[in-house]
Amino acid sequence: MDARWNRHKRLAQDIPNGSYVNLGIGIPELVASHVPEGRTFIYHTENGLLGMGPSPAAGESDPELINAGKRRVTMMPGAAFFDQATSFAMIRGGHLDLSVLGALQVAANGDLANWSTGADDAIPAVGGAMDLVAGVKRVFVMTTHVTKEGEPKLVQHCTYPLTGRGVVTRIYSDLAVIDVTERGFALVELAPGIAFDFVQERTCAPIITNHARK
Amino acid sequence: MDARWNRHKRLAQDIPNGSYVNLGIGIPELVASHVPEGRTFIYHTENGLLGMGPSPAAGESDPELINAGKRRVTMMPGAAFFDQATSFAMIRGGHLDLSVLGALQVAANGDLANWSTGADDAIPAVGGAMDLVAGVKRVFVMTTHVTKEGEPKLVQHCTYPLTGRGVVTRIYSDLAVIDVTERGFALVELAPGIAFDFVQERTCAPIITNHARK
Amino acid sequence: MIDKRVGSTREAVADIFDGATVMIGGFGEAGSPIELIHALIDQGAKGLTVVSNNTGTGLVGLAALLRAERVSKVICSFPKTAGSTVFPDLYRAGKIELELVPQGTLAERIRAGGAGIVAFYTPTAVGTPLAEGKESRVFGNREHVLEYGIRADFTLIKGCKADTHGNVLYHRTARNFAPMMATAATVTIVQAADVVEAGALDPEAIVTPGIFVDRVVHVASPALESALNEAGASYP
Amino acid sequence: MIDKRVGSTREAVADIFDGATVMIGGFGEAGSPIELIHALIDQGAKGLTVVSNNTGTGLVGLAALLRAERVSKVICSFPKTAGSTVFPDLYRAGKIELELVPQGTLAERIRAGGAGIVAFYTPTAVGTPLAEGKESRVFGNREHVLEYGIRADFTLIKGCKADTHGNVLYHRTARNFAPMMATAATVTIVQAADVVEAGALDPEAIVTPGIFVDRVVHVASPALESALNEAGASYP
Repeated sequence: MDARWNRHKRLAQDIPNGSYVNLGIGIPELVASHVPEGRTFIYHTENGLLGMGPSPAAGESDPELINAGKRRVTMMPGAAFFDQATSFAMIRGGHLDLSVLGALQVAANGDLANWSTGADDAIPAVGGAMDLVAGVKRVFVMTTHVTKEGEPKLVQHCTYPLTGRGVVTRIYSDLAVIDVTERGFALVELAPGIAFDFVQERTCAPIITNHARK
Repeated sequence: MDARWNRHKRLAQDIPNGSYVNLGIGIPELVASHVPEGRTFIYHTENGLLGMGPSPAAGESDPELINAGKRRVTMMPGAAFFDQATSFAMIRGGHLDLSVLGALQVAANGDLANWSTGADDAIPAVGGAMDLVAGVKRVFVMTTHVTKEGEPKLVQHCTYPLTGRGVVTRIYSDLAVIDVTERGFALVELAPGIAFDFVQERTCAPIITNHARK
Repeated sequence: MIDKRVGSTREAVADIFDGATVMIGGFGEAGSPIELIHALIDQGAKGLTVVSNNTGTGLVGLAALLRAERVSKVICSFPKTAGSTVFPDLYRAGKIELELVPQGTLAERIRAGGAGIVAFYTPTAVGTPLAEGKESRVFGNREHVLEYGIRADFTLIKGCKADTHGNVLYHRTARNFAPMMATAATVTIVQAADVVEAGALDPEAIVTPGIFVDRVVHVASPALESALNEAGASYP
Repeated sequence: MIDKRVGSTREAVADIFDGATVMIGGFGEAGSPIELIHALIDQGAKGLTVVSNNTGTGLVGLAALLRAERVSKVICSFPKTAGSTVFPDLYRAGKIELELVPQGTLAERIRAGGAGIVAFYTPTAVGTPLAEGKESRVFGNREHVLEYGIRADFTLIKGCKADTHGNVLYHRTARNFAPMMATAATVTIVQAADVVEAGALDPEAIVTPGIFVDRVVHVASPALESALNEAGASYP
């Protein structure tokens, strides 16, 4: 696999200049480090800030300037603070252009499971994930193609509890970029050095390769 | 009739210190000139200001600092501006202590008609009246007891289109103060020099006189 | 680099199409975006549905748009302000449709439209003619009426200050419907007397965050309805 | 003369009763009114239903209230922040009830409760376990779920600045749920690091107007969960 290709960089290329973007906690946050030259994205964090900036310099952090992952952040020129009702009005009302989320499972029909394994002893916790998938114009999933145990995450039907039905637009895995279409998963691009069959073998649903994209 | 008694002054006496009050356009606004010594009322105007003050001094008016009647006003220390959704959240959510409104008709069951005569050529216009009666904790009506033509305004059933059902708490007319109770109209107080029969004759529903009030 | 400024009110309203739904801020003259409305008159779009609390006074601004017969329907709470003759004449002549909505329900329907809330139950207007024909339901012994969110194709509003990202501040009671309307249209257009660079406004004090705004146009000395009417103005 | 100040956190929470529903502001530690929560622990009310986005970390603040077994139910979107052990332990032991609500639905339900909107339809959570058992309805080919407004007996929130009329400003992302919670309780109690006379705050910049606030208590140097936890603190 070509070390120069990474899915964060690849995803960032698909975000138009001036987009309002919500990056999920964890891996999706790394997209912010790969903004293409000449583009500006405005980051929304659902706990009440538009115009979120990177982590603060040492000694300059504010415990009440945090992101949805409760990590300390900064703000950019043009930032605005607002309450939770307004923040989720942005989300639910379709004002955000893009949400990038992690996944436990994505189904061929766009169903997403990313909040609970449904295990008996799990503490259920959902945060803003269900609001994001219900409201944001496009939902990108950023995930490893399989779990640590080698189980495929791209499946025919999700077995974990859903976050939303038919909500995922596109998946950026370590192996490929895959669209969710009316005909199911459709290959957009393979990571350099990755063969299609290698991806298909690690995916529990057919991936079509002849999908015409706009 | 005793010139020293007036219904605005009488009504103002029934408002506890610190109350949040919305005064309807026109006659009800005069209540603000009769605040009893030692009390402070905070006036809400539904177009987006809490802490409304009196009319501005000459030359100091701001065409964008107006009340619901679109007249120029001032603001008091501690005032706050807000949008219409917030303003009506205050109203509908039961945060205002008192609304004082004018009336075309008030029925013995508390129904209020004050926005339309229902005439064929009338331009229907309702503003915030229906929201106020639906949401504010107490609704006082300030009105002449009869119309200019001598028609009673306190009636058994409203014939004009309703503003709200069973919403009026108390009526302050030029002749009497009358409560709306489960048993219908109930006399609280006669204006000085006014006989009960004089009031009853000008009222199209019985007024009880033995209602125990808290 | 994000810059939502456009060069003129003309450019700002150029794509408003025949039959569009247009929300227009303002309560009386406070917050009425007169220059944007006049640009819309010049632009010529017709068959519009206008969502606005009032219907304008005299022969300028919103009243002038109605008088030019560009508006087929208004959704409004109070269409008969003192000094309003254009709307009453059109209404009595059967030339314009009116959907009368209580002011708080109007505000909440616009907010809902912008917030992705498709419908809500409110106690306002129950038992009145404005609830007739509407679905109602009893919650906790009290009747409520089902009201629907409203969305528009365009919103025209007036701020006192805006930045290049579209963050907006308003002047006193000119705020009124603008913050909700900004959220509820496909394209939100703001005229502002002062337009500054991103970063010049206090992030804690911003009323309308830029995500809700598409175009900002600088109108340095906005006219007021009352001043125009006193001068006997009419538009065009 | 209006003055909503009370002399101490103890006095501020004195009338919170057993079985009360209490909304508590904060997203993580940002906006958590730790001193009011600690005063509530001292006060002793039990059988509380707490509405809050999280469940606290370490052994202070909200986590300490839970650990003292004063809370029988939490209504919450995310009860398992890193560093949160008290809630998970109580939950697994069956000692506390959880009503899990998506964060945006939680915010909107609180707002609705405060705004007199009894219920609303939202697309959030449709098709998920959190919509199970809820009424749903299709509007425009899309399924929506009916959600109800929430009200509380008391709200505890943290402002950075408040005035004697109860107007409140917040610090950055400490704002989060506080403005809605302030509207949705019978009694709203604010702790603020700075308390000023009415008139000292800019009327254009006020976030929570005083009508929503009943008591203001001055807490000059509010503690932060992270600092207390780093110091190994526990309460009481």
